[in-house]
Amino acid sequence: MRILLFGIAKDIAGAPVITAEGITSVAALRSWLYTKYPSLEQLRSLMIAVNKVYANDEDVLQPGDEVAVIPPVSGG
Amino acid sequence: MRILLFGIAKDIAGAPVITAEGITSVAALRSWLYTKYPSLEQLRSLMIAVNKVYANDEDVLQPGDEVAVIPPVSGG
Amino acid sequence: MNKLIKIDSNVTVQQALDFVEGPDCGGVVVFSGNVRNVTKEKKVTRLFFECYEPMALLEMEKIADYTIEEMGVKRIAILHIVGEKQPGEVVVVIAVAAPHRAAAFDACEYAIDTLKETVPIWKKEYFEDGEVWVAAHP
Amino acid sequence: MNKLIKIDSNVTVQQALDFVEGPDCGGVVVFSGNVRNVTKEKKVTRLFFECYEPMALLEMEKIADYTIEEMGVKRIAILHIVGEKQPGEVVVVIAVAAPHRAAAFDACEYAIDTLKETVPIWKKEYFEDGEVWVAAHP
Repeated sequence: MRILLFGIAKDIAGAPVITAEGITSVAALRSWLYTKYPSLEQLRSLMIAVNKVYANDEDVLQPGDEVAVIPPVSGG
Repeated sequence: MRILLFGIAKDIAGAPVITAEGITSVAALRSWLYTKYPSLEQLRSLMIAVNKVYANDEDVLQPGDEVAVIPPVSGG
Repeated sequence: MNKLIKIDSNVTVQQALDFVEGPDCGGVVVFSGNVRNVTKEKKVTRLFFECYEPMALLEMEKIADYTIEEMGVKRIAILHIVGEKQPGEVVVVIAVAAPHRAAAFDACEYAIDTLKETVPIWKKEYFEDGEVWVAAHP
Repeated sequence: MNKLIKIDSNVTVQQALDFVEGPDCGGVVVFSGNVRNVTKEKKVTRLFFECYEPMALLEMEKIADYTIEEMGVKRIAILHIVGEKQPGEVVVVIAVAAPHRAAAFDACEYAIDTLKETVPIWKKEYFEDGEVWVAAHP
């Protein structure tokens, strides 16, 4: 599964795209991210988007999903 | 005393400036106007400005004052 | 100068924006009022705006001063036209810059609401079958 | 079309205005957000905006749809830049046309408030001695 990263999350991971295998829920992805990149837990918030829509922790991930890590937004 | 008229008040009086003598208060001016131009009483409101400031009925008029008849405004 | 007050035959959003914008304010709110082409289901063919200019300018200044002194506004432009206009043309522009955008929204709405109540400007609408001074009668 | 949603390297108030104005709406409210030159008393030298463009466009559409379906808006334009900017340059423009101006004010403020909460765009501020992703940390 490809995971897109933006803003400070991209800086923390050191790459705009990372790959993870065997992750089947948003909650599992969140745990995996926090283990691999502990600095992500210090952010004000961290949202996960699935197929360009904000997802909840209980949402299931399918292999073909477009998954993105959304640190606190600051547009406008 | 010269009295400036605007908008529909000007149309009712048939002139942009009229003259009145011996009027010493805003209340007296208002009565004089309503007697001379009864249609003014049918307006939604009628304000009097003295020296470019909205006046109250009890305000006194001096000979040199710039007096204006202000029908309902509709700018913007 | 922190306020631009103007009555002219033409006004534009750009001149109001150019006056108020600056790197010290994060947000600018603009109200642009245009002539509508229909009033109470009747087609408006043209409009005429008359004003008591020296008093109108003073009343516009009062509105601007209040937003600066009491509402957190840094700069404000209040521009209004006089003379003949077609439907769709710009009649009034109010632009407000403030460090905080909520203040800019509040002040811009206050300014247009108050202008419509207090500034001595009168609008005459022309229809295919007549004309009327707007809001003159109950 | 009743909405214009755009992410580009430059946006202007005029293009937003041109889209929403029309003789069917008496009032247009515009919010223009500019880069401030100072953050927490530190001088900002330049800025960089990054976005997750396909999702940002969808979130901007949602905001526009809500104002049209629920807030009495006739037409709305939401424009946001990406890339590098200098202090004072325009970052975001929201223009709203509605038959009633109170609705236009409410909807424009709702749109900018919601954009700042939900649209995936990130701003990095550069200072003389470093850089920071805005609002990333508590």
